[in-house]
Amino acid sequence: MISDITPFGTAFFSIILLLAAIVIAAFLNKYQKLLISVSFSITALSCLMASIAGIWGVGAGYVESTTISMGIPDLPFHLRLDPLSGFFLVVVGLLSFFVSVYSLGYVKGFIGHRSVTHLVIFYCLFITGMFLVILSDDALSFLISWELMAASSYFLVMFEDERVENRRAAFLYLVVAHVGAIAILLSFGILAGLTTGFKGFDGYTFDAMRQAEFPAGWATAAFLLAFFGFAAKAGVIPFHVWLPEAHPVAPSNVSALMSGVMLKTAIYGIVRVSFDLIGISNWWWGAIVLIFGLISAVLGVLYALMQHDLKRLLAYSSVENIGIILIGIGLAMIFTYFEMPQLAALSLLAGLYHTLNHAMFKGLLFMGAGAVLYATKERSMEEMGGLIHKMPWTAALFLVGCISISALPPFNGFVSEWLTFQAFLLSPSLQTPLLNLLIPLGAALLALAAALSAACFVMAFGVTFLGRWRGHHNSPPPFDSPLSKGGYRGVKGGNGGLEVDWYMRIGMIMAALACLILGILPTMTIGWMDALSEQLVGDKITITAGEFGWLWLTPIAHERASYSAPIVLIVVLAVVLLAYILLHIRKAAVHRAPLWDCGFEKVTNRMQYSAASFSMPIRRIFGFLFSIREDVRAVYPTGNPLFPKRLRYHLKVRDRFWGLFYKPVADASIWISRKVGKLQQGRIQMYLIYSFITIIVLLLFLR
Amino acid sequence: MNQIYPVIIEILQIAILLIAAPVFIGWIRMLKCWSQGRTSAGILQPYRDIAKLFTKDVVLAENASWIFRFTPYLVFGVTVLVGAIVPILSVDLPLSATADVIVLIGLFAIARFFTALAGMDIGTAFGGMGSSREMMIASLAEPAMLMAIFTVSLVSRSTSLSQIVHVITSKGFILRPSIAFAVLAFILIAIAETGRIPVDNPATHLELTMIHEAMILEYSGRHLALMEWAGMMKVFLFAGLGIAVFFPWGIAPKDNLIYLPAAILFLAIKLCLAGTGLVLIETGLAKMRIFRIPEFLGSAFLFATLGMLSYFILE
Amino acid sequence: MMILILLAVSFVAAIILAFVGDRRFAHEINIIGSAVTFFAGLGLAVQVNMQGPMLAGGKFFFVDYFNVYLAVLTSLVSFTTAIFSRRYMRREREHGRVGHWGMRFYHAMFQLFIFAMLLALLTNNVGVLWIAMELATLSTVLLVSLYRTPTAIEAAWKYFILCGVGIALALFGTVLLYFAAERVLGEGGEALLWTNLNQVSGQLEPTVLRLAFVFLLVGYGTKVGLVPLHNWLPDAHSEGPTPISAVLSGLLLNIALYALVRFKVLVDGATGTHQAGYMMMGFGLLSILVASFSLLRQKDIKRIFAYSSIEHMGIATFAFGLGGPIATFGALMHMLVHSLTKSSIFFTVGHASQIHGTQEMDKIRGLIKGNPLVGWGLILGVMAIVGMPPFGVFVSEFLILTATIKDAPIFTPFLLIGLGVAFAGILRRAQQMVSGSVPPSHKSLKAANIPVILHMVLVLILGIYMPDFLNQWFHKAVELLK
Amino acid sequence: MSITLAAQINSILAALILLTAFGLLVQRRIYGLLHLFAWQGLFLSISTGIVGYVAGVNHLYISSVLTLGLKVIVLPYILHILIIRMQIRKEVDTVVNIPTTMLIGIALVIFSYHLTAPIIELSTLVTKSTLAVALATVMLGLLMMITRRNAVTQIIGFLSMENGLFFAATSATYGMPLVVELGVALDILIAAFIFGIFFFQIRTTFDSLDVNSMAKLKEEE
Repeated sequence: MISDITPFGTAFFSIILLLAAIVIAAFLNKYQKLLISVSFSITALSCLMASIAGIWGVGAGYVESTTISMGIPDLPFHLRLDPLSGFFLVVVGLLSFFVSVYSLGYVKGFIGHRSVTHLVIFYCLFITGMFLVILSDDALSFLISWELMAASSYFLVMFEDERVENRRAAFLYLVVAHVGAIAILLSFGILAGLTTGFKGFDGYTFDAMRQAEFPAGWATAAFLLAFFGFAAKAGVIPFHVWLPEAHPVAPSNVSALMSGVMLKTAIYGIVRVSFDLIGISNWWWGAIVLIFGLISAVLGVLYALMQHDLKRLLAYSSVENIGIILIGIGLAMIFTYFEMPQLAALSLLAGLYHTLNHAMFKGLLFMGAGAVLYATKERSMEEMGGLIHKMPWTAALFLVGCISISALPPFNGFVSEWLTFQAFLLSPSLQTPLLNLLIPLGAALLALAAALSAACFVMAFGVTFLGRWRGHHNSPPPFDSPLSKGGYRGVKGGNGGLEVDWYMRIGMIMAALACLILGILPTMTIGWMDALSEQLVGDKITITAGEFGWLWLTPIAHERASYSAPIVLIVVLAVVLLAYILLHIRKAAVHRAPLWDCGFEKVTNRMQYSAASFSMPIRRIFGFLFSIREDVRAVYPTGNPLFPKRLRYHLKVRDRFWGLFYKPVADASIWISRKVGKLQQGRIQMYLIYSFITIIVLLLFLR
Repeated sequence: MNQIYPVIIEILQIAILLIAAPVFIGWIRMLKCWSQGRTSAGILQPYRDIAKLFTKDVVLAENASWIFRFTPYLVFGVTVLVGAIVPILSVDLPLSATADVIVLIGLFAIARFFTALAGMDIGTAFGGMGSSREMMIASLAEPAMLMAIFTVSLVSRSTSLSQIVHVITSKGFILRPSIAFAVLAFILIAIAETGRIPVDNPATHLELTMIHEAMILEYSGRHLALMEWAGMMKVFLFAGLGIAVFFPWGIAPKDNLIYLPAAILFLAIKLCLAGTGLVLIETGLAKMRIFRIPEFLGSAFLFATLGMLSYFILE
Repeated sequence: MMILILLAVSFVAAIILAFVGDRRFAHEINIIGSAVTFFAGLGLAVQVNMQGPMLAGGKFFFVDYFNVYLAVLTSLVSFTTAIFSRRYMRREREHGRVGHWGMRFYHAMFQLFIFAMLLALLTNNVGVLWIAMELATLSTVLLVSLYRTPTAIEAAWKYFILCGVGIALALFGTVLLYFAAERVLGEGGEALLWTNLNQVSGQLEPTVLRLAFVFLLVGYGTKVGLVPLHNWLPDAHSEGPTPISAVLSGLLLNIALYALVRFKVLVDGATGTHQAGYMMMGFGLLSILVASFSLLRQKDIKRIFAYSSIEHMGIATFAFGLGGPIATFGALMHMLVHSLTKSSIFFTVGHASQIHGTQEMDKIRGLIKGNPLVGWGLILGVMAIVGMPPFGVFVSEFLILTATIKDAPIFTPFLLIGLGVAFAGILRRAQQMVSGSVPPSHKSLKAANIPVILHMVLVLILGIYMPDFLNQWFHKAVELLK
Repeated sequence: MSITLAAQINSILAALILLTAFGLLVQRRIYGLLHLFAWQGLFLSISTGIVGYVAGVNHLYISSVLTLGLKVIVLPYILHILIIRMQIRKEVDTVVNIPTTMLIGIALVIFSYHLTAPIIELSTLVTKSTLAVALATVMLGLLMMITRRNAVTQIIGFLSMENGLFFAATSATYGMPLVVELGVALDILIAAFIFGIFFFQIRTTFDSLDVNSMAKLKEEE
């Protein structure tokens, strides 16, 4: 009985379960509390199953495919679970699992304000869409699930629809997503057409595309269309504008999913299409991916640094991390083209590993931001501070996220970036001098991005959780604030006073643990992942990676480079412990005293460094990249022109790309439509003249 | 014998690190005093400072959180770990496989990360200022550092330190333009990372010029002691790193104790020279404005890149 | 037999309603009539499914795989529209926008219109097709001006004149066709039968047919709403009562396109060139672009969707012109899903404008909160019409687009621009209307929910699970239209 | 009566029809338009009858009678009544720039001859040469609808187009099948009633039959 349970079956069943959750949700509309607990538990369960299926499938390096008779009879939905899709199933499933647990607590906050039924329904649909995207094995079902994902997340962003920024963001998001989807559709169209020349429908299946050989020109067109289509979804600069709008305004559990995993489906698409369906037939494909990756990485983190809205900051940092992932994949493409399978495997795994990592820590960070929002109703960091006293758990977990995302050992972010660096360092073995000279500069840019993101998250954590409350009203918001009506122990302010409930904490704790484990056991993870590189680039790095055993990660060769996260962790902890004990043998008293601050007096909370001031030096240095408007207005008391009562500092940092790309398009289309409107100018004679001229012209055209 | 030998080396090296770091700083300060015609407090003054701090009570700011208290220990621990990895005396350290150069940068980064957080924890304007500037400098230094490493790894086909040392020593002394450039870059970066003049002035508490000091302004007692000590070790380690990567001759090869005394001697000499060089720079230059630092590190990046290019073009 | 029922019922219903159309139970009669028609249509479908294409009434009627599904579609949509119009027109009447005569006239003409369309579909005679089309126009002209407002009359007048002229030109084309046909098939009725024409299409005189096709294209194209012959369409849709708008863009346009495609096949058969196809592609592309750009700046809720109808007819025309199995398949499916979706959109739109007492989109807000069915119906319908899965429109557009990029890559950019602009334009407006909080002007009403739900469910099913018999029909229709 | 004679008569009638078409194009007075239209119908029905006689196609008699009934008696009568009912000014507002219109008209005639020439080659009928005239009449009717600003005159233009069509049918193919002829006639009758109703509606709402008063529905700038 057990024997005939396959990974595929498990994954499929998890999807069924999700659909069931939707139906149940529809019926439980009346009892909101029950609705939340039931449907989110089901969702969590199914996501867990999906990720198990994925782990199992990848581990077994196993492929199963089937067709279910939906869609057009001649083109039923093909589903397929291979290592690649299995891996992404893990990425999506795992985080969705954490987030669903988290939602059990988070969504309760909406009760009493609005019905959460359609939030729940679209949440489930959203996850279903992502699973289907990963599993689907023909163009039609892929696009259907792709757009299903987009549409449901659109409604999720729209959830609090009375706020205008939600509507604007949702609209922008859907338009960009749809345009991207059309590009993908076209690329599939090319592939299908070249496969069968549209004699029938079977050209649309991925299998047919895998077998087919494509002429270089068409292949390039298909690749570019697909890449830009997916890039629009992944938020690669300059297609990123929707991302910092949509992610912040969505409910935090949703933004966690959107940032954490929805972007990854785009990565999946790029890998699937370029490596699996088309096959790399030009080295500069890789170069394009690499360049876009680098641009996104650096600009993304720079923009992130300029934000003061916590969730916006996280959104921009997603742009950065997508960039880092693309760097790995781009390198992999280049290596593949030059037939260096081992290096290709290394860089591909680096990219995919970062995909997994980013899902974990970005999910964690968004959940943390959600918790803060939940407790304080405040999105602007400038108003926060000192929350580490009020919500110790959240603070600690958020810190874990920050460390991981800033690529600091021994957490997971570091491993993947280290592997990427190794890939860069190995590029000199390429035989093209030009690339040899240029790729290292890419490495430098990556280093820059990494360091900047460390700065960025020092700012994020420091300003949000450390120091003292910066808000204009002198303490964190009173506790009976609307969102947290379920109510916890009615402590006002005090220690742990604002801490969120256990569901949310557990969700975050699990994510944090995932970050740690992925960080200290990279060798095992890579051993597990090698089925991927086997499938895509036909080589694996496990043998060399595990050469020294599980303790040391040694890509390529141990004299090349090695890294042992466990030892780092253990030694540091040991030393810390030792020092601590030694210093506490002799009891030295610890006095609490007011700030010394170089002997300055009357230090108020508003004097602390804020996000704006923290990022000032970097803003100065990289200012040319932004459109910055800052003005200082001094407010003078009447009759005293010399000593200003207070200074108003106003700073506005804007994304250049909006003005560069998007506004022109909008203006142009309005202009055209105004011109076209002249056609319809009311007088019937005119219309008759149109018909008259039309027929004359056609008759002439005939001759 | 061969089993315990590396362990001995390891312990010896950590011991040397802990002991010699203050002496090295003392030496630098002494030279400085002489060069400025002051009478110095003696080479052992750093010991006295640390000892004194250890005996003092701790005064914590009101809303300092656990991060503020945890940071000194972490920084200390990380620095010691780095010390256990950089081959100062001999190449066969059991821990050397734990991390290559990039990981070392990562380790320094995590120390910096927490220091910066500690600076923001107590919620003063200075703390934030220090953290902000520190992170800015770090993020500019990192790319240059990576390019330097890249150049070296081009020569040695590796980023693991003992391997680099091994390769370079075994190849014997060759004049390489790429390495020369890399050295230049490394020196500039080291100055920036360790917060010496002209980037930062460790000796000042002038509000608006301090960077590193601003972050640890509120520390006292054993916390401050640990921070100071770690700082000294950092300087020492950067010197050691530079030596190991660029002038490794004299570092003991695998499996024989005979070389050890010689290695220690060589190390002492090299460190003295390094200290002298540093003092010359510090007395020669004045501290630069904060927004000149990008140019400073930019030139470091330029040197490193030139090194890389010259490897491909000239070698 | 079925065919006779199909036609007779609506005709009889028209006559009855002409007398009792203003009674309370008139709505029910209307519904029952169209219900019977619908079931007759189903019966016909079953029959065709079993026995394949057939002639009836002495070669006067014929059913093949191309027109059978259109016939079923027509009867279905008219049925649902009748259900919708029950609640809708009741309310209109309560608000005194329509009087006794109005109601009688409305009901009679509604049924007559259905009769005309079914006749146009099922007849085997080109001339009768023409007559039926004219009849369809005439029966709806006065419905457009039902409210007697100046704008309504203006719209009706334009509709009347433009379509009249168009149809006249179509007649000239028909004459030419007959002229060519009789030289092959001899004098008399035989020469105007589709079934005969299709057999001998190879021998028809190409020069004449080319000339004929120009007139037919301009003539029937006017009713399809191809740019630049489209100008009557937005006016008629926006000024007439909503049920009429629903059937106009849901059905009438389809029928006209149906005629056009039949002629295209004939002409291609005769000339052996792809000229007719190119003409249709040109018109289709022009319609897509102009329509999508015009709907950007619309303020009237019904006008914007009228323009979207033009756009979608353009897509279908383009696809038919493109030809090839996939594109044609897509086009056939597009006709089906578009009329289902669009009519359901018009249902919701009608209620929306009743709720807020205006057709200005800026004044319509918070539909989802105010009246969930209307709100969700509208936004989901819009999602469907702009081509979001899992609805059927996506599938058809998917097929058409993929076929285009391979067979006519030059046109793809224009197609995309059109689709993209239309997407943004419609969605922006729809979103404003459904979201937000309910304005004070909001009046609650009982919406006719069956038609909306039914249509959306059908579109959804077509999107994710197309029944096999339909698939077979389409494939055979594709064979016919080769 | 011999074929040739019939052909000659027919072509004379064709010429007359063309003439009336031009007349309609330039005539200002509404009654004049009405009479011209009636004449056109008369010529049409006569020619239909003759063709029917010559070709021995009996149902052409029916259609000729129909034409006579509709185009010569009923429609003009209805229009007449309407004009009196809503006391439209005798002098209809001027056609836009008569000379140009006429030039265009002539161009149209040439064009339609040019178009129909190759078709006429194919035809074997005696009446083939008149196809060009038929097409020209249709075009001229359309042109008239474009150039006139009064609802009634537009309708007359429309109907003269229909005349052209009938003429085409008879001349090119000895008439369409009977069922079609009847259906077309029926449609025209319905159309007549409809525009009758329209006139009243327009009249009552815009209190003039000037179609230019109906230009509200347009894209605002």
